[in-house]
Amino acid sequence: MNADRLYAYVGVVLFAMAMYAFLTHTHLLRRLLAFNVMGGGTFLILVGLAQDGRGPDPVPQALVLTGIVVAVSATALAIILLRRWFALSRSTALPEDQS
Amino acid sequence: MRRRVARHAVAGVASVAVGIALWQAIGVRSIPTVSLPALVREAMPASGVSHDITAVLLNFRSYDTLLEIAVLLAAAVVALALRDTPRERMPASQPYLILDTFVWRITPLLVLVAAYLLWAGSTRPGGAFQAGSVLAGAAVLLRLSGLAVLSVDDRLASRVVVVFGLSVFLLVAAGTLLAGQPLLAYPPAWAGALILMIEAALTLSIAVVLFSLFDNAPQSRPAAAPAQRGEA
Amino acid sequence: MSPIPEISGWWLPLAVLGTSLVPALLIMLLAEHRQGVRTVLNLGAAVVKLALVAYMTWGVAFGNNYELRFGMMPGVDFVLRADAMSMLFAGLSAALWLFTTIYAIGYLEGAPNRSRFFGFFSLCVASTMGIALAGNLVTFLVFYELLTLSTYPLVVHRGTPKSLNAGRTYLRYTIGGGAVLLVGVALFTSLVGDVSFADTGALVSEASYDATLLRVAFWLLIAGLGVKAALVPLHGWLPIAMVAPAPVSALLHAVAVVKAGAFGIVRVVYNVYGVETAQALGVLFPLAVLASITILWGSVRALFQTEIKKRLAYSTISQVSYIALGIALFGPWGSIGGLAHLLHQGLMKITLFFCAGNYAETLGVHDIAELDGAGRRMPVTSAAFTIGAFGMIGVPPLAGFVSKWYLGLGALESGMPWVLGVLVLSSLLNAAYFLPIVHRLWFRPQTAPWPDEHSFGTGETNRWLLIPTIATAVFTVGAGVFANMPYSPLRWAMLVVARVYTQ
Amino acid sequence: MDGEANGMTISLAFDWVLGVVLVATAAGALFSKTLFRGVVLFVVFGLLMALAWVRLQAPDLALAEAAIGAGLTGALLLDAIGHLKSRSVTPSHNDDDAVKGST
Amino acid sequence: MTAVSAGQLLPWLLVAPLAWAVIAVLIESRRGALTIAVHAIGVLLHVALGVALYTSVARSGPAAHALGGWSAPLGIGLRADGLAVTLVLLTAVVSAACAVYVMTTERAAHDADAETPRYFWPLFWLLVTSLNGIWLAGDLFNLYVGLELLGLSAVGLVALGGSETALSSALRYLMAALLGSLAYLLGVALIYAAYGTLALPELAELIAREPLTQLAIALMTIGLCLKTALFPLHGWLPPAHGVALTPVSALLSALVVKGSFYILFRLWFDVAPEAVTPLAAQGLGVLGAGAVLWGGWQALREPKLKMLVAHSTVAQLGYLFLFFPLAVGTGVSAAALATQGMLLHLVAHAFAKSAMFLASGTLIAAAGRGGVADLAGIGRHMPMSLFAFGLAGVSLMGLPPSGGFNAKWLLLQSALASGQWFWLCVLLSGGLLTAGYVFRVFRESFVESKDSQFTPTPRGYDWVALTLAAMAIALGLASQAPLSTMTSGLRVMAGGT
Amino acid sequence: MIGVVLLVLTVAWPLALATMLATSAVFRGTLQDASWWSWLVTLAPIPALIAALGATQGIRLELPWLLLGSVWEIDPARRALLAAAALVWILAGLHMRTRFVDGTHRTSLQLGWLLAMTGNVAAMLVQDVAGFYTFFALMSFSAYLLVVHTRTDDAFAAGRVYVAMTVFGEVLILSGLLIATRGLSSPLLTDVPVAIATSSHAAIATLCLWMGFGVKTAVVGLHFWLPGAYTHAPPPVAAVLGGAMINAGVLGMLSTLPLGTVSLPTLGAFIIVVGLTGAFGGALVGIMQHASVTVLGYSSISQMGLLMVPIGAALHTPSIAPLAIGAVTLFAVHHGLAKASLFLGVDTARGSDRFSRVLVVSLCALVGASLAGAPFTSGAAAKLVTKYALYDVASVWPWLGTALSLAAAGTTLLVVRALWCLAHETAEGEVVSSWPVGWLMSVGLVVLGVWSLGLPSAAPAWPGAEWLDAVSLMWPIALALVLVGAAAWASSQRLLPLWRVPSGDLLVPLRALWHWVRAQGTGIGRDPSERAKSGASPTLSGAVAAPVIVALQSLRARVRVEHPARADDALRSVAPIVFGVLVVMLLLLFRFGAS
Repeated sequence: MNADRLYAYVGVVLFAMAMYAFLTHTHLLRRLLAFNVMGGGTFLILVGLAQDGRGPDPVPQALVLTGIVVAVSATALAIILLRRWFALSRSTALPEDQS
Repeated sequence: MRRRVARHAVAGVASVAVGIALWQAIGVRSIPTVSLPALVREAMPASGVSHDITAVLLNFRSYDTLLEIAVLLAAAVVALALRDTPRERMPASQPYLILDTFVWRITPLLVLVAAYLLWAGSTRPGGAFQAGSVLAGAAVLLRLSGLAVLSVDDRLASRVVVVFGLSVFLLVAAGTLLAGQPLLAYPPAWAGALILMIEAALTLSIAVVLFSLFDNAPQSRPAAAPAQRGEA
Repeated sequence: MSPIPEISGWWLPLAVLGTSLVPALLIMLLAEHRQGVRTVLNLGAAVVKLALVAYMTWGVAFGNNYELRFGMMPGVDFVLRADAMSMLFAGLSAALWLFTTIYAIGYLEGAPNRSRFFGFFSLCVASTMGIALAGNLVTFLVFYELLTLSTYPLVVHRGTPKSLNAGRTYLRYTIGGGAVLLVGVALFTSLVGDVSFADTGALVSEASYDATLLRVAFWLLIAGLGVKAALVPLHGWLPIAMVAPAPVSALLHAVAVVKAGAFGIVRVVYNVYGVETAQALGVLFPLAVLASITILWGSVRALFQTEIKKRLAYSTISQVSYIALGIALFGPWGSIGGLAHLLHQGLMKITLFFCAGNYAETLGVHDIAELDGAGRRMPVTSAAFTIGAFGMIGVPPLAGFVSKWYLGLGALESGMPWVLGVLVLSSLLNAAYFLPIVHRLWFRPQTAPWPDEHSFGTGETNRWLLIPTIATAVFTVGAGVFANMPYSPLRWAMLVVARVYTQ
Repeated sequence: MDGEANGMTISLAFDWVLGVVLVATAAGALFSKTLFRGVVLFVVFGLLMALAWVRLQAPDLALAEAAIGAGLTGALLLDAIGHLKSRSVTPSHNDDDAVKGST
Repeated sequence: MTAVSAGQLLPWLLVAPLAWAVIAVLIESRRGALTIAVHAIGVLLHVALGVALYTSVARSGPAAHALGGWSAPLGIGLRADGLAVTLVLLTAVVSAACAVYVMTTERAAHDADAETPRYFWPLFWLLVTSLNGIWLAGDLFNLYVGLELLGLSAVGLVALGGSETALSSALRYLMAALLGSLAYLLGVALIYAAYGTLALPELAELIAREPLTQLAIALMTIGLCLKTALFPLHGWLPPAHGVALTPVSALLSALVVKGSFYILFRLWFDVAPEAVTPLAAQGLGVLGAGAVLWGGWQALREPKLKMLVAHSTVAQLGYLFLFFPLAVGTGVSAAALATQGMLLHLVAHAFAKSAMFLASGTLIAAAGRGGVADLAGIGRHMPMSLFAFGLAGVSLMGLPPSGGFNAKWLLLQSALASGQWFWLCVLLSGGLLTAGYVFRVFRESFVESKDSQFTPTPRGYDWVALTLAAMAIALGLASQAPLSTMTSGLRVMAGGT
Repeated sequence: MIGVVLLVLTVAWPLALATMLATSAVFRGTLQDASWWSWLVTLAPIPALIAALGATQGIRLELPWLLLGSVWEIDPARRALLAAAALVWILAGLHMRTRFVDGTHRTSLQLGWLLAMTGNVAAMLVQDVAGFYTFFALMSFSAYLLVVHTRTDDAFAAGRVYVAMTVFGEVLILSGLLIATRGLSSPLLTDVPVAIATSSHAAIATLCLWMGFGVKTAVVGLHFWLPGAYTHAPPPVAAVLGGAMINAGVLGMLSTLPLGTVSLPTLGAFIIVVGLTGAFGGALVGIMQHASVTVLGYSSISQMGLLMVPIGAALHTPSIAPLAIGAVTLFAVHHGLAKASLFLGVDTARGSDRFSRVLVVSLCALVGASLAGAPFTSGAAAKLVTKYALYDVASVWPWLGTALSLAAAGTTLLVVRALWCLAHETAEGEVVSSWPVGWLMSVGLVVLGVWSLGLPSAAPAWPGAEWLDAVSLMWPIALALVLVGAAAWASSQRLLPLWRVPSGDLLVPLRALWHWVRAQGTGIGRDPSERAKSGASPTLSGAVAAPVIVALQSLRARVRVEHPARADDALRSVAPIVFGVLVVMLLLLFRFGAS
């Protein structure tokens, strides 16, 4: 097993684990964490799997770079919304997840 | 409670299923016939830059980048829209001496690093995103330390900076189109310069936007007079 | 040969449709208080349409062809076409629309929401026209559903809980029926393709299709149409929809809704399947049984109603099935009877509803028991009612007799003599529920003051209400007395039937 | 040849360790008792990811991950935690289940 | 004047709205006439571009544009086939209508309390950009970025409402969108790993039935289904669409959810028809059926008007998914019919639903409250709005003549042609449920109550809604041409599966 | 040409008068009150009379556009009936004139009079089936106005029965005509017997037609309307009912029954039996009545029963048909005039003082004698002709002649009973003193004999000298007189039991039966809502629709709009679960869903 393949597998584990976290957590900030870890796992799979057996590939790396920026945008947006939501409702979870 | 258990159980099963499926699929995959790296290598000379990732980001797949900047802008706009009205804003955090000193010392360094990253982008690892985020990090530190009251708010100047990178990008894009070329098809001779120009503009905007996302995050004050609309 | 220049005339069906579609939209946009403009629009459109229909009828009689066709979606054309059968229905609608419009103008004097009312009123007639002129099943379906939609606001027009509930019931039935019809049309189209109505049926040879599926499609179509045609047990909406204003009831019962259903059945049997194919498929006999049950059931139920309009409603259920019955009787006579009744029933029933409206508007009378002595107070209305009632019973020389005569001939011709028994029984029942009303009108003295009397100067009631009532009553007589005149309903039905049977 | 193979083995071992640590850090970030610890571990995770990118011969990504993934996202999350907590009346650090602060 | 080729027009559909987004940010603090003028120009330009592109492609066939001058596997290709340009035109028209609605609000802002939300316009233009990007995209990863832009700007628009529910809805929406995007992105990663390219046309040639591919398609499918709010993943949609500002609701229901569905369609039928399985298609169909019934049922018992319309969106999206079982593993003719029906439904629903949302918003504005019961007696005061609502309802119910009817008809025909009677029942019950909730609104409005007070609303509202509704109706009479444009060159039409 | 004009006028003139009258009434005019107008109404049948008397050549008019294509014709065979009808209408009209001018409900009376008369005379000259049926119906329904003229409860009750029976008769006629003329679009009356003869449903068609017209001619079993109508209507109305309109029914039978074209032995025998039942039953019930008009009504039933005998015989044995038709025609004309005269006599008597009444009764006795068939009267001629016509069937039913003679005895008894009642009864209700000229003229007509009308030519086989066979005519009368004497004696000794049969005879139990049935069947046909209230068993449509309704209602119970859509909320809170499940499902579907 080479490093690329290995990191792809790590990505798989990260993705599955974070997905579990995403689905089970109700605290929105924790979900955001999970989202970011999932994203990380996905990026690892994208780059690792593409490079597995073929050597470095700038294209998936560029894609991941874009993906990172998108992810941070999404995270920031989510935090903004969450903070506004918290200000209004004193709650950090969605209404249906409360109680 | 039962729902909670179910939630965990189902999430576990689903995650494991996805994991196993991925694991197995990765195991049996075959090597593709198409090789983009080769194509990238072939096209590098015409790209205007010597670093392949920058070439992909700002030349071969520059359209992705354009949209990505738009994504960033979308987040920034929402931040601006949901930002507290001035009287809701809390005063900056209390200054801490150690942090102060640290920040004061490190900020110029970070600016330098950013400039280097931007410049390096065309030849080796680095580029607008990294540079922008370093700058943004510096601004965040300044903001946290309360040393400089930086703020990206509703003022026209702020907004101009926010859209500056995208504007330049767009102007170039429109220019290529008006020249009868495909979108963002830089003339080979100008490619390097144009990319650098775009990157520079983007660096500024990315930095400001990332900072604004931090800066404009609403305070958690109970909604006294929130900037709501529609239901006001 | 033809006295009318041979024009392709695609614009003519469109113009006929447009003469009510365009006014409908204009009226809806009109401010509530612009009564004069509205009246002019209404009547102008009605008259123009009548003229156009007359012109078209003339042309069709001489074999001219007016067709508008364009692709509506892949595999399906939108076809407006004037054939003899369409003119049967179009003529009826155009003529009765004029009268109903006049009537409605008088009826709604001073009432709120008139722009809405007349807008949908016109839309309703536009749909009826569309149904008449539809050249294939899908186009028919288009206007059939449009009719449902345009009548709903009319049914709930008063906005009272009762009328709103009636509207809901109405919708349940009609939308459900529409859905079934849609399936039927879809199934048929998927079997045979999008075929245009043809005089002797669009099915070229039924042998090449799965007979069972054809039968299934047939019954789906009939079930869908049966809702509007108020075939038992799909008739429940009709008596409840009685809460609508009188002109609406008139429209519902005589021109638009039930007729659309009946006309649809006609189209399905004659122009889609072809009467001979339908006979070969063995679907006509059950249809006749169904129609017969409806005829009797409606009559029996009518017998027990105490409200005028309710009794009329059940009477409609019964009478409209005469049309289906005539269609189901294989052979030209039954067809003539059924088709003629399509027109005759319209004339008679609209007269009766006009009268019911007159009583309600002038005297505030809604119950049969309150009609004692109304003949003296409102002789013309009562005379019209009497004519309508006798027509319904089938007393000669009124229109109803003519249709019954041919239906009877058809029953014997098609080898279903028991249908004659149905006709006889139904006539007896008709007499049993209509004659007591007539008796009350003319022979009972007025015992109590009228519930809610309005004075209209010299006449017995508002002139806008009276004139159409008289007109339709006169037509009811005329259609019977001059049944054999050229262009009479009977003659036109004969013309149609002559084209329907291959022999 | 041998050295290269040896190097590969060593580096692969490093990769294995990094992989395991990555997973462990991520697990800590995702399932830690307190949110604050989770975020801190997330920042660590980001830095480890940067390492992983280096190992995947993607220095650009390593830079970006460090600056954006770990740095900025971390700052955003930490700031958010501060605000979300600061206004809760119950000053509990264990906010995992206290999703809604009492008024 | 020479005709501009479609290929040259393509990028302008991205550049122009993006440019207006930038301009919108810059002029955000200005209110009134200037904003209206600037955005009116933008809208007009956009519509003109859409029309030009549509006519050009409809006349002379698909066009493509290699961005940056780099052809497909290396660069990103834009491609405009009939379907894409139709959707571009649809976007232009519907977004223009919503924009006019907002402008009307802005004009009326002087004498009423109504106010355009801050930063509506930038997000609006970003949304339009992302939609155009998705319709025209020829690259899997580019679609991901487009999806994210679409999702974030849509979430932002929802959040603009500012209320507590608006924010919770936006958050929920965002969470769903993010999860969906990640699933999609993971699929993209797998595809790239398997085939080394992201360009759709190339992938279409390469893709084979392999576990990795199937897994990728499955992941993308689930992600896109989540984003399209397929039952039972639709939970986020009704609150988001129901609580957003009226024109935003219209945009979201009419266009945004279609974006992810469009990708799903391309994926299944243009890119990877070999990798999908009839069983999976049946599964999606079952979920679609569930959506039709569940959404209709929810709408039937929903007390709030806009929420009712939002639930209706859930149901109507279900129809789109009925397409899958009709088109996968069935005969050519059934698949072709189903495709036509689905695409027509997509367009018709966009018109009808946007009209219905706009009309609902107007009604609510007049009534002052958002409950269906608060409409009692509104019939006399707001006939135009109700008429628009009704026309839109006609199409949603699938009553003729309307695009909705034609769509349903084609789907019915397909169900019959493929012998799948079950879907027929679903189509019918869906129509009946729709009738149920549409007429619920009418029932209230026809109540003659004297005591209710209604504030007048600008006439422009009604004209916008009416125009859109009329288009949904007109589509019923003239669906031939748009359909032939939309389906030209689609693989599924030629029995590609 | 004049003939055609006359023919048109026969129908159009009274119709025009009726139209004018209606118009005047609507516009609150006073036309109906004018004296000159009452003359117009009275003399409206003049064109008919002139046409009937003058049409020796026959007049024919074709109106293809009218109804289903109409033919109007006065042929020699019908002249007598038409003339008699017109005469009866005129004579009765002379009695009605005072009522026209100042009676109650003038307008409706005049309208009914004109319309019924139009229908009556027109039915006698219309040759096409639809036209005949039309005018027959016009006559029948318009007569309702006359029957209920007094507006008393009894009159209304009688009117109800009259209308019910009339409708019944009409549909029977329609059915009969349809069955008979199947395949003919606009048949003529003359086609009917021919068509029946070739039809496979000859017996049914004949039966329908016979019963249908039998309602009008009060065939026993279908006669329920008659006693009441005759009793409660003004006597002149009874005169036209029993003297003119009844003959339209007879004409209907003669024109449509397949007399001479086909042999229907069973039906013929049945008709004879029914006829004789009517003849004797009518007499039996009639003599137990207490009002002269009622007795006369039963006399009509009895006489019409007799009239059925030749018709039945002709159906049985087609060869006698020509004779039988002639006999029936003669019989009908005779009976019509005589009966009308008697009713007019009643009318005259009611308005007379005690002294004049004796005179009236005496003159009526003359007419009565004719009715009873006393020698040298038209009645005698009619009876003899009938007997002669039946000569050929004597071998089949040897007792028939005796039966007819006995029936004549019954007739005599009825006449005596009627006169006795007339002499003794005091006028009830509305007494209108009429100018008795009409009655006097009718008496004259009857006494002078009927062949002044030119009847001999109508009766093809005039029975030479036999009619002078006084014995056969006299013995029934003598027998009857003996019986009367015995009865008078018994009555004076109070030996006679006082049987009373109500004037509706069988109608009374029938009515009771109907009330019972209605009481049982009240659950049928009610509204669902009412049904729910009363808790009655569901109806047919209810049973069919019940499952659907139940489903809909339970559905509606669930759609409580007041509650928010909680189900969706619940679904939202388990969204992660749902997502997880779907992920697994979709993976499996893709993995194993091979096509």
